[in-house]
Amino acid sequence: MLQKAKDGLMDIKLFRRVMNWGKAWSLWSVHLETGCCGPEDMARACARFDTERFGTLPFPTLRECDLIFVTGFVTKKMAKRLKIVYEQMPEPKYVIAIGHCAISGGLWWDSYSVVQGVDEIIPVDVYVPGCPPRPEAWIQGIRMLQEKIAKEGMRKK
Amino acid sequence: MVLDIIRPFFLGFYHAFKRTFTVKHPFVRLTPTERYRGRVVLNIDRCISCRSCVNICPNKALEMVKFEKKLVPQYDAGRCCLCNLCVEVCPAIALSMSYEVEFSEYTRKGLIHTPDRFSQPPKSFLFEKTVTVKILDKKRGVAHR
Amino acid sequence: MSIMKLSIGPQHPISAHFRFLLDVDGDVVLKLEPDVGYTHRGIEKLAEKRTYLQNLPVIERVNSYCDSAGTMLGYLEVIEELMGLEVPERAKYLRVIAAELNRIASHLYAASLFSVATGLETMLMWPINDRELILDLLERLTGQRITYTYQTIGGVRFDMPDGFKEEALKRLDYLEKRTEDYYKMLLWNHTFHMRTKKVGILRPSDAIKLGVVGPNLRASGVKVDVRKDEPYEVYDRFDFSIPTGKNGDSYDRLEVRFKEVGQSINILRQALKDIPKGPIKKWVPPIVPKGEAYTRVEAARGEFGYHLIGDGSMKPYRLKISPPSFRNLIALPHLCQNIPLADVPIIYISLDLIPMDVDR
Amino acid sequence: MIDKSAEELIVDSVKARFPEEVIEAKVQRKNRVSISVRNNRIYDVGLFLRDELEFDHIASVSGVDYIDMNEFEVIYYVWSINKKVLVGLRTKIPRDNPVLKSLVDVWEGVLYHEREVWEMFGIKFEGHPNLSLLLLPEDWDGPPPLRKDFVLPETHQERLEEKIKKLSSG
Repeated sequence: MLQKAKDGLMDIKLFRRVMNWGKAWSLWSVHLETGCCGPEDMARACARFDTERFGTLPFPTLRECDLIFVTGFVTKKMAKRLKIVYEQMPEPKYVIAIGHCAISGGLWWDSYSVVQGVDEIIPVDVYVPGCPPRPEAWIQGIRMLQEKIAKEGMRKK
Repeated sequence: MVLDIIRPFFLGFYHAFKRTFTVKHPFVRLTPTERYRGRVVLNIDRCISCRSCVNICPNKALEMVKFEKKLVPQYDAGRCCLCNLCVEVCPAIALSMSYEVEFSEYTRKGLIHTPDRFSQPPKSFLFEKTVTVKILDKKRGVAHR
Repeated sequence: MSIMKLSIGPQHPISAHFRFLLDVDGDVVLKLEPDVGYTHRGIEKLAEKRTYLQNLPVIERVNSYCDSAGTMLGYLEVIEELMGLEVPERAKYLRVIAAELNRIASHLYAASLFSVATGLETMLMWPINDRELILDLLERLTGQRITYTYQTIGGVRFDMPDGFKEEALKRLDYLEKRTEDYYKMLLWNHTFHMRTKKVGILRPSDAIKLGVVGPNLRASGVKVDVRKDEPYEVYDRFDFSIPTGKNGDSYDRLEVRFKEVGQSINILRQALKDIPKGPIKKWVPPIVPKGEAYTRVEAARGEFGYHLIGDGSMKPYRLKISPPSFRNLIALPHLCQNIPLADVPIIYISLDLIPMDVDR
Repeated sequence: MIDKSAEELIVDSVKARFPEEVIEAKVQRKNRVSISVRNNRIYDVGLFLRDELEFDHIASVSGVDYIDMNEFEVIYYVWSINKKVLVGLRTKIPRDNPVLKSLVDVWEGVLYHEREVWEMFGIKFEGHPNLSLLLLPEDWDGPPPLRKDFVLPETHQERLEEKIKKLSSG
């Protein structure tokens, strides 16, 4: 019954648009640094590039977050933890892969310990290349994710 | 002791009246410096298919593919660490670093730059305003102009 | 009395990549066991498979957390010692300039992490902002913000750009004045004193016994600095002092870092003043002769040791990296015995451990 | 008599104290001394270095795999804060049975260094309190990775072919 009512509401295009707008502008990110793009994570969150303008607030409690920045390479040891963190996050959840190590393994392409691309573990929404990507590129990644969210479910009918 | 507790509050309050340091990025951007290392750009006409860039790349980001009856490198932006080694080693000066740092994609496949895309010049941002750090004063703070 | 096992990490507010296994009795930590390896890439193995030149970006990322230039310097030193190579004068100065700028950036980053662990949000923003000014300079010099690949075997890659010197001096002046604000805001702050003084006291005898290096060792009052003991590059030409702490507590460890920023500014002024003209790079053969060498350099977090065995080919036979954070790691379980649980983050952050560096 | 440098004095005193055990002791360059000893007496030489020659600050423990000679080499690099000399205390052990007495009692700082050498080379340190995996994943079941006969996976080649296949198909 409740589900039916919810689906009915979601059929209204305006309602969906408002939902998407809400999702897109409150992307709180988990504080989980997997690799070495960490300093740039700090730089983009602080005053100069201030990604809080786009609603991306780094937040320590993962149960209240929607977004993971996979910053850099993911080792096999970290991969399990990353998966646990991803599963614990509530829906909707998004992943941005930062840096060439997260995208493809990059410099560690023959390493015995690094996962070759984070998309083998969790689905990735936006790929941001660079080593580490400049804060400008982070901002572009966030903007692209927002555009993607805004289109979500809009072409259904 | 009391002074030590109160002073930070005053200092923080005082800083509220300084200039903002934030670059309002999508509308205003930092001026790229002369050695700004963005994605690598290929000049197909200059390339002599010598493979030296492929051999030196520590990431295997480049590989030779056939394009218009010529072997030229194909660029995987998802692998490149922008280390500049290929640009340095190129004997024909066919490769160069551009100022384009924003080349994110929704798919992994989109990051593979085939030779025709690899050789495109970087997107220009001439119509955006560029700024640098101009004001550097302890009293007025740091600001971009 | 019941002992509870507590596991913190790797997703936790202080810093990721680390996991602590704590034995807790009520609020008192009895024992701490660090669980590292979340960022292990196997750099030492990969280095054996790549040529010396291809290794440059790899080695740099041992500690790409704000200290690439200092890390790279040791690798180049060890190769050049094995080759018997003398680098051009100007290149030496440029290397020192990059390394010292990087040291400032790294210490400012450490300060901002420290203040976020103590709950002072303002001091999170200020050092990061001022670090941006230094990163701007480094970007002008090298083209990248974090990972430079600037120094290369036999010299450096780029010469100093026009107007760099004036801009650098201007920014260093600003930074020096700005340090006053840091003292007022953080180091003379009574609340901060209560949180950090007499927390995690590392006695000098223990520090030496455990093999702690860098600012952590100097904060305990031991005057050890590779730049003075075994001057590499051109450090013997500069006039600077080694700041030391008195008590060896968390507060001293931060204060020593701030004083080192002052010394780095000092070195940079001298280096920018008497940088000679000349070539910046020397042609070198790609083959390193047979032999063995061990060099030490002082990076921002402490002493880097590089042990290289060459077998006369283009690839190293064995490259052992002994990074500072790996050597400082042992101080963490040593200090976290019978202390309140709330002091664990302070002690962890005051040691300025970087997991990249521990794991390689 | 000519004045001897600090490095030469160290070499002489070690040679005088352990004439049998020390295979070779030499000055490599300024501030560097290399002492190679027989593997069964490394503990005693270590104690002597610490107590009488003031080598107190452990720098690094390095392992080398000489697969051609079928032996491992373990090198303890120790710095002396007072004398400003780095000594490389080295010993060779057979590759088939890599066991060495741990020097944790001598220099407490080698605790993690030895653990790392153990997991990277499979050299067992007798008397070490906790030989467990430090850096490798906890479910690691391959051979010790830094041995020369450990071959790195050539993952790139397969992925490259996959990539080309994907590109050509659409």
